[in-house]
Amino acid sequence: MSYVVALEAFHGPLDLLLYLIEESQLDIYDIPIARITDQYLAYLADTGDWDLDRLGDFLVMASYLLQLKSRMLLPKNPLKPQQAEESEADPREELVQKLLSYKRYRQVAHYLARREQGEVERIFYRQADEVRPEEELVADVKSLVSAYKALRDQIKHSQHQVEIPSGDVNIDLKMKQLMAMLTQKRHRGMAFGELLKTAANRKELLGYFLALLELLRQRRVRAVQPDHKSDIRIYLQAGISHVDA
Amino acid sequence: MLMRDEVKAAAEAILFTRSEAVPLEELVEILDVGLLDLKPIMQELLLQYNQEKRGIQIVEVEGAYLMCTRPEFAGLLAGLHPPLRKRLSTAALETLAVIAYQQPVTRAQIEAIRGVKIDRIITMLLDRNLIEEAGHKTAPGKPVLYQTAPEFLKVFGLASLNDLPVLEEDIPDV
Amino acid sequence: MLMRDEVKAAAEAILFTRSEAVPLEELVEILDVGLLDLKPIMQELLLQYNQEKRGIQIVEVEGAYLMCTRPEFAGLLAGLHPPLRKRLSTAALETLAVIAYQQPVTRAQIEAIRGVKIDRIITMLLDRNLIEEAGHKTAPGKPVLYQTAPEFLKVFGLASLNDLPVLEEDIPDV
Repeated sequence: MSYVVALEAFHGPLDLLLYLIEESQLDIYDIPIARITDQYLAYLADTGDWDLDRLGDFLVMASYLLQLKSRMLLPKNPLKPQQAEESEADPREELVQKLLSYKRYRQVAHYLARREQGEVERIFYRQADEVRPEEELVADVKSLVSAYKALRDQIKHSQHQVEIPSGDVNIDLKMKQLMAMLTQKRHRGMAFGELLKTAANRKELLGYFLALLELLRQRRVRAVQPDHKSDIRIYLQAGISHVDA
Repeated sequence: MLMRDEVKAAAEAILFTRSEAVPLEELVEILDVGLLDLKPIMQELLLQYNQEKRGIQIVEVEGAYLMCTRPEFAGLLAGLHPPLRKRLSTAALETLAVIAYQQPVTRAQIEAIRGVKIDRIITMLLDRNLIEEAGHKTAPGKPVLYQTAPEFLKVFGLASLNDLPVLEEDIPDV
Repeated sequence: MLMRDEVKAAAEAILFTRSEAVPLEELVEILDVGLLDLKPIMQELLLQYNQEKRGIQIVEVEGAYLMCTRPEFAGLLAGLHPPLRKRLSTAALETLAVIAYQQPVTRAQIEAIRGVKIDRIITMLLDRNLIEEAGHKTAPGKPVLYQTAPEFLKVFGLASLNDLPVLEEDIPDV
């Protein structure tokens, strides 16, 4: 490699992999996995301070490559002839398909960019902003008053809570409490916001949150958000109640 | 360099995409033609649009050109765009509630009650004429005070602020 | 009841004000004429627009009519637009590309193809009205499905989704 391009320049692990393959003029259908994995890891190692969210995506691919590399190194098992057909399948096949598919969409993205900028023949719609219908605000006093009352109660609540309890919040206990609440609500479920209000302080809030995550992981409850603006609702997973929990 | 017919077609395309009056000088620059060449071409385009009975027209206003619908279709078109009904977000509603009951109030006071920054919500409420500035508080930094505006009464269907329900207790001081 | 010429002019005015494709049925309703009467009138209007070398055209897309500029002026008009809006990032374009071709599609499906998390990009695309929700997938967790919104067509200058190149073939000149 004559020079190194910063990792920030890549839009994801597949973008980086394609770059490495194209840079070395490799055949996408016959990728030298060991070599590519080393190069890929070299790029990651070179990364300084970086957005953890984004780095995570690259790390997932790194572990996948390492796994692939080890599978390529393992000798085929001669004792199980009935599995011969299966073991003959190239472990790289899935990666190749992923790369080809991503490459296609990356091409579309370039094409869309060129359309956006008028480099490809395109039409223009009228910028008819002024005929866009006016927005009419709908509101009522009832919702205003209840918003105010909710705020007031919240503040009274927090003001009375001057004593900060020490010691750890018991997550198991919080899980039990959550299950009890949800069992009581049955199929109606519970709004996530409602749950947060139940907590008396930040520590308890955190306890509830961790308990909820654990319950979700154990699939004892499920969380549903109909669209990105509405509140998340928590439901008991069908067939599970507090009793058998 | 564009041909005469192409210049006319291009000018038509520009007037179409822009929903505002486009000055002749701007067309000269975009189309890269001389002012004296463009003027008669625009006259021709105007004639073409305005001699026949059509749905759209091009009008000349103070040296600028505007493509728009003919006034006789105003009634027909007005019915096509009923106003969108939009609900206020919970965050906006809470902020308005504090302003309505505690007015005049500073941004810092509202933020202390709601526990979040509200710069963007204040801007939005000002933009929608739901609140207005009501002078400055005599405190360090002289922060701006906010109060509800007449539009607030309209949207909530109130005859006056006195029509807001009386609450037994206010939000305690934070 | 409008005269034939008036119907044509009114249809022209409607297509002009609406910056999207307007279905024939909707025109029938707005103009209060029979479908069989309107169809030949629209054909006449289309001919009038499309036989001469003009700057704007009317295209018929799946039984709807769209008034838009002619493609040959793309370069000229593109220069007028950039200051008005922010260009989309490559990450946003890649996400849009997947949604455009796979719609309706869940976030997880897009993430599987692109190999990265895309929460923030989805929010941005929703905020800019480039995509919209299209119900829920009947799968565990009922994930939200996304599809392109009408604004997507406008930004990329497509009369309809059919104008996107076929994915199996080579994307022209990349």
